[in-house]
Amino acid sequence: MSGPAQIPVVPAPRTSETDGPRKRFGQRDWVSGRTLGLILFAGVLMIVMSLISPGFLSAQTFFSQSRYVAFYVLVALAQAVCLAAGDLNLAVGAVGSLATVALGLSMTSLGLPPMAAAFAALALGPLTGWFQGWIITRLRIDAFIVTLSMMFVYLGLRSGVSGGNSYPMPPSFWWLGQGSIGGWLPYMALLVLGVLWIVSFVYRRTVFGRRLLATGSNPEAARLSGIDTRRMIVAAHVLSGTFSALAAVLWASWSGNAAPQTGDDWLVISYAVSIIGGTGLKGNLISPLGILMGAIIFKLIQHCLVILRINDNFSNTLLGALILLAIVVDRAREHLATPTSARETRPRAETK
Amino acid sequence: MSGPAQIPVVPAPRTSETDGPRKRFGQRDWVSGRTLGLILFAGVLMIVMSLISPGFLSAQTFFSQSRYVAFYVLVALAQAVCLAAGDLNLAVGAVGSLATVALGLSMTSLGLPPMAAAFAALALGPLTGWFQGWIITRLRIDAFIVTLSMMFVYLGLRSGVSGGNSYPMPPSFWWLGQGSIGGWLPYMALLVLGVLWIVSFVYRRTVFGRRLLATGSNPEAARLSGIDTRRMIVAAHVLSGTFSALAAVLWASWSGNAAPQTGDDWLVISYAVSIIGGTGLKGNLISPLGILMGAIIFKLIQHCLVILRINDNFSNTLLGALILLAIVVDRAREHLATPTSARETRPRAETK
Amino acid sequence: QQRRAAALEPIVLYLPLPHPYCTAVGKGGEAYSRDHGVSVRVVVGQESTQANVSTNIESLFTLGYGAFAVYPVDPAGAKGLFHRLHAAGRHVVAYGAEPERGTETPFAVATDTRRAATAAAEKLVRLLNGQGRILDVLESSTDANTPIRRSAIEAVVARHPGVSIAQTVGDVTTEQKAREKIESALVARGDEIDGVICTGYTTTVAAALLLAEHNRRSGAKRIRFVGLDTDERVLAAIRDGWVDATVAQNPFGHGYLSCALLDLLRQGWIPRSAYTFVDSGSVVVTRENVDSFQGGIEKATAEILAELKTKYLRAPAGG
Amino acid sequence: MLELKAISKGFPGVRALQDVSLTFLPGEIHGLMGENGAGKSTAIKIAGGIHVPDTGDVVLNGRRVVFRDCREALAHGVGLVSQELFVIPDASVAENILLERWVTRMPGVIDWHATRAEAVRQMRRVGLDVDPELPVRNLSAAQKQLVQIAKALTARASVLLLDEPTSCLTEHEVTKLYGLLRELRATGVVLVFVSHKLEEVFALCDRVTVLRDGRFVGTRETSKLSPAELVTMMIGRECNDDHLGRLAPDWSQPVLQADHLCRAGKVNDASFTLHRGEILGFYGLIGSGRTELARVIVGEDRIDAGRILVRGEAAKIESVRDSLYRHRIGYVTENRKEEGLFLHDSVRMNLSVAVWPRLRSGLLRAIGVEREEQLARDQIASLRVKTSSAEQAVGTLSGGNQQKVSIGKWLAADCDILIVDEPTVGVDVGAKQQIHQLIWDLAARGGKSLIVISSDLPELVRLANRILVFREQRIVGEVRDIDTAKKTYAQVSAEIAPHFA
Ligand SMILES: Nc1ncnc2c1ncn2[C@@H]1O[C@H](COP(=O)(O)OP(=O)(O)OP(=O)(O)O)[C@@H](O)[C@H]1O
Ligand SMILES: Nc1ncnc2c1ncn2[C@@H]1O[C@H](COP(=O)(O)OP(=O)(O)OP(=O)(O)O)[C@@H](O)[C@H]1O
Ligand SMILES: [Mg+2]
Ligand SMILES: [Mg+2]
Repeated sequence: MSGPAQIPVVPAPRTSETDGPRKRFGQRDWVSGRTLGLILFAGVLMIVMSLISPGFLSAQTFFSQSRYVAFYVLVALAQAVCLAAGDLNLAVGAVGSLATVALGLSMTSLGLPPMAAAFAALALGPLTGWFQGWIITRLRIDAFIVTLSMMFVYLGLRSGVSGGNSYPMPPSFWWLGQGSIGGWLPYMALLVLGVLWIVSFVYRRTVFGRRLLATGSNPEAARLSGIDTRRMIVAAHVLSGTFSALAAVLWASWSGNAAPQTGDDWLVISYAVSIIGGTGLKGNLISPLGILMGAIIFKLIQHCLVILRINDNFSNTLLGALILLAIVVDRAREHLATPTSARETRPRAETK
Repeated sequence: MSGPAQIPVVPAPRTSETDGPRKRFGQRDWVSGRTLGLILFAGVLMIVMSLISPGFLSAQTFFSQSRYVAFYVLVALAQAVCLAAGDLNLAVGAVGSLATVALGLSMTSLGLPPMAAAFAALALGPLTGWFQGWIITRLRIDAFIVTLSMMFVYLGLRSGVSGGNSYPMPPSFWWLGQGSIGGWLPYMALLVLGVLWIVSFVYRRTVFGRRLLATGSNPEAARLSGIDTRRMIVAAHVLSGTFSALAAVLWASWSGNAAPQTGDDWLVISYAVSIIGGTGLKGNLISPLGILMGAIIFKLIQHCLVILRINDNFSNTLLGALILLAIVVDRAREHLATPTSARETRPRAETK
Repeated sequence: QQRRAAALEPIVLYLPLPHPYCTAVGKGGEAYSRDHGVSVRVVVGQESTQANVSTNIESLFTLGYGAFAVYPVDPAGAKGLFHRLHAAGRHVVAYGAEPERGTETPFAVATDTRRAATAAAEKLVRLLNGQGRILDVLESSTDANTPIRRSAIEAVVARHPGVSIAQTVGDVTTEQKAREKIESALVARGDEIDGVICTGYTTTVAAALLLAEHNRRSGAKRIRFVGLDTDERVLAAIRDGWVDATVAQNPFGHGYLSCALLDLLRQGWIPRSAYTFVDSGSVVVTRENVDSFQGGIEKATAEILAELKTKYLRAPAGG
Repeated sequence: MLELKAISKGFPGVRALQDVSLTFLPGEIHGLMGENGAGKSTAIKIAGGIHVPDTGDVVLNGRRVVFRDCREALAHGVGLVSQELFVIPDASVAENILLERWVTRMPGVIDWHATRAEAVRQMRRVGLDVDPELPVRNLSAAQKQLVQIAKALTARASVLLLDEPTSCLTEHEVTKLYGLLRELRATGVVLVFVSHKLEEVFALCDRVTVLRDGRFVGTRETSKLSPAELVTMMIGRECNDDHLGRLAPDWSQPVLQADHLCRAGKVNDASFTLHRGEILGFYGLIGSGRTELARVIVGEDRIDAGRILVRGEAAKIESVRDSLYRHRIGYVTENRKEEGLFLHDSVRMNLSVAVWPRLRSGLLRAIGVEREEQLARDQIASLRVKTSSAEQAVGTLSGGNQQKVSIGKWLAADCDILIVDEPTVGVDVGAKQQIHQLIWDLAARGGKSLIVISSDLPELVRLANRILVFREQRIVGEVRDIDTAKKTYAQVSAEIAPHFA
């Protein structure tokens, strides 16, 4: 059999199937078909809103909303890195609140200078992550149980230590969360864009990132390919913790004080955003651009709820419905882009 | 080559593996080794507490605490049935609060007689479950996303409909949650024991139950064997919804009013209890007795946190630590009960 | 531009979440807009976290609204938000809770947390005739008001040698959790506990129902109770005499007064001082006044309203 | 009678079947052959209702039927033993066999004792002798396969489709299976039998149909057909079963020595030496502990006693990571789906995973994309992997091509010592030759040392210098200086036989 005969000519539909693997270990196509769907959805939302409220397309709006997007991205990343390694982290919010308390404490009680305190708080993230990872991998206890219990542990600590009081941040520390370039481009947004770029580079181009994904894809095979899967799990949790802590620090600087209740609603955000963003729950799949779009959509939806004058009590209903819609639209697009024959194969993949 | 030589001698480790199937698909031993560990743990806790507080071993205590246990069992079941089918349900609490509002509404606004209203509320559970299941299986969207969005949808509805106000239950309806036999054995406890028995029968002896478990264990194989896995997923969610609604009704009758915020903390409870109770997160495993023990342990832990006057702000820390401890103890017991050789094979199995 | 101006109400009254207290506040706002023909947009948030408050206010802010009445879910956390609104020349008034010192708002219309807690504690001590042990039920462990309430109660107890705190339970945010903790405490050492004090809404409801159930039981020792807020179920229990008392706040006033203040501010009236705390008043409700206390509160509201222009604000330079 | 009429089926990037018409008669065993990716499984899956054809009809006993899923197929009496092992890992052997055929006392309520008894009966038929209460998870591949067959038999189907049922069975089970199928043939069941082993097809089948690249090549009476002809039909050219030649191991250079290795319940006092440029065969029956020994060597399982020497000095191997990066020992697992491949990921990723560190360049130490794709292209070409592109998800490759990829991963990693477990399970004749050639070249030209684990004795005889014979977790014998020129297959098997007496 001659070489060329082996490889059949490949018609268009292939792309739809192959961007499965591309998304995971791809490097070229920044924008996979999946993300395109999200970009479209976001675009539509924006247009609709700029029509509803004239003030929407303003530097003003961008400044205020982009910070939330940046913030959501970080929270989502804290979850996504774990999901991508085939694991999960229910303590994202709890770690955040712990870091917040640590920040406040080290600034007010210990009297550290803002930046020093910030780094102290940041250090707490990886630490908690490492601890969780250690329990999960060494004691071989399911990540779900471990992170759930640790969530309680952290929450208890933050309440116990802070006694419910929140710590005011000195104005000298506000610039980080409230400052901006030209009054419309927040430092926060820049910072997070940088983080996103690094993340995408790590997962696409570095051995470390690839190994994280391989571990998420099939731990068995990964281990038998010479990857230290345990270390990868720990690494994922360390990263997760870092992102949580970073989000906490930014939020404190932004809101002007370190409130122990910070992080109480992060868990849901982290899942909602990273899933809208197309991060696979089964692991081995992470799309930084997707997460960015997910955060934008999530924020737009909320903004939308305020603009539309429906009975506010029902707003959650709309939020849920719109999230679902985002996914359905997305799936529908994928579905239509895929020839019938490939559809049957999808459930096979799902059940793996 | 001669016959007998062909078949490998089943190596020793197997035996330790065999209590696996008994637990999952077995019919005989109602108390699996796993559950024994939990019973021991619970026993120790009880003894400790009866030593700390003399009043502990009283009909009084039993009456008040057993109702919570019964209640936890229902909430946990709502999660466990989904987990056992390889799925999950993040809306357990939301469904509960929706049912509560429905109950209150149909009693006060529609002026239905208590029992009629109760059944109306109960009917809502399977309905929501069926709807979720339908979306998951027909639109092929991940259960996580669907139930997450639906959670928001329900929460919005309950707030929208109730406006946050709760509905008082007429005393004629209190007996269900507050009544008891001989002042110490609550009807609720009896009811739930009945439910547990039925559940265990269904999963051990009926075709339906086995299909649910098979679906959870390996959907692909189940489908190839001619099981309608989609219907099984839907069924699991219907059951789940039913349990949520039942829990909601009981709670309303017990607390004497239907408060919309009922269910806000069910999700965590449902997971904590069913996992302590040894329900596998990967599906295919449900142990009613385990869930009962899980509920008892969960309640005992909380009760003893109040009894030992530790600073309440730290109570969560202890709760988390104790949950983790319960699991560790359990694993340790399993671990010791298993000869080294079998251990390696466990991770092999886990990663399936 | 016209469309936009037309679309926006001059005043936004922001309620953190659907909740009886918030509903009452909202009624106050609507009442004000009815009485004075100033349209008020009442916005309800999704959950009572500072993050959620900030998100929604930010959105409203970008839409160009000019005057906000905000419940500072986290008294310290409101700082950044208020600063932002203030810096952009929008008017903002806090209601429901007193924001931390240095928060940029001219007014806070709220119950004086410390005073209310003290009143409640004093009432309970009187109910116990200065003799007995108290179960102190606190609410959210992340609410800056909780420590204030705690210390107020402890201060009162310290003043009465006959009274002591048997136990403090807290860190509860849902009715169920509250019920569980209180029930555990009563079951474990019911005989030791003579009185229960609750300084939160959900805890009060839970405790009232639980104690009604307990005190109704024949032969059971009556446990005294003082709570906070006037949920229907609590009032019913008081009316039937199963529980003793609760401290009524003035949610209606919170809504009505903060809207009134905002209205004056946007008409150009100038605050007399950089920051003023407007005590919306609180009344101890017992079986005697359970059906009449509302009048008292409305009177208080009316009084405050009457002296807004004289006591709190100065007329605009021009007018 | 089952007919597939003008069936076409396409997958993204592949025309798996093109206008294929097949007729399977009752009372005959019909062989279905073809190279990897020829479309055998696809054809079977369409008949079994797992896939829906793009065009064409399935005709059962003269009536056109449309199976929307395999439940409908089962309902029509079409049973299927799939190439992949589909079992309920947590269910007991008994329940797996009688899934959906539980013996019920009253409707919907299972009578476990009756069920168990029935299961045991079926197990005897196929010669599966394990505790029926055992969770299937703990069975070896072969045992799982027997469970699947037993299960298919309980269906009492009028059409039975077997997709490579023998791929991981040894002679004993295979002969037992022959008996069963012949019984069924007598009862007029339509039997379709997919296999890559010529001898099986000639021993069992009445007629054989050959597919190539998704097209129908022909149907012949096996009695009127020679193996050579059949192979020619399959690969379009005759395949000369040439001798690979003579290996010249350097007996003075031991590269890997096992010194009384023990692993409770898996490996029992195993000692052997592997030399530079040698191919050492591990032969044994299923469950004889060969894989376990391999896993111990590469550090996947802990050592209870004994030691391992690599190139003379004692080596402490605690994980595959150590063995790969420190001692340059590679291990191709026997269980490609669960332990070998990242099924959802691209062929490229699967081929490069073990060599990522070597692909790094630049000051950011980033993985060179071009180099990675080059590597993928080279491996795909040299292994002749049939894939639409380097980006196709491995899970969608045909069984044999998946096997090639899982070997390719380790070829790319070029280790000095390579342990290959069941390298040619489910691999077609042509590909088998290629793989043999690859393995042989590694030893002969590359001077690498290999251990080949196989249940296929001819394969070992063809490749190995020496064969170690395993039985019940022990090394029970050794066959020396095998040289296909001198020692024939017959002689070797004669030498081995006594060890199993
Ligand atoms: N689910 C799928 N998605 C995409 N392509 C597929 C899928 N299943 C099979 N194919 C492709 O269809 C072709 C035929 O596959 P098939 O499994 O029928 O081959 P086969 O004859 O069974 O080979 P083998 O002997 O290796 O099992 C192959 O090129 C394969 O890559
Ligand atoms: N995951 C597992 N859990 C428990 N026992 C197992 C597992 N895998 C294999 N075994 C058992 O361990 C013993 C050795 O299996 P192993 O696969 O090493 O034998 P083998 O000689 O490699 O046979 P094969 O031809 O199947 O490779 C067998 O009895 C097998 O059933
Ligand atoms: Mg095949
Ligand atoms: Mg093997």
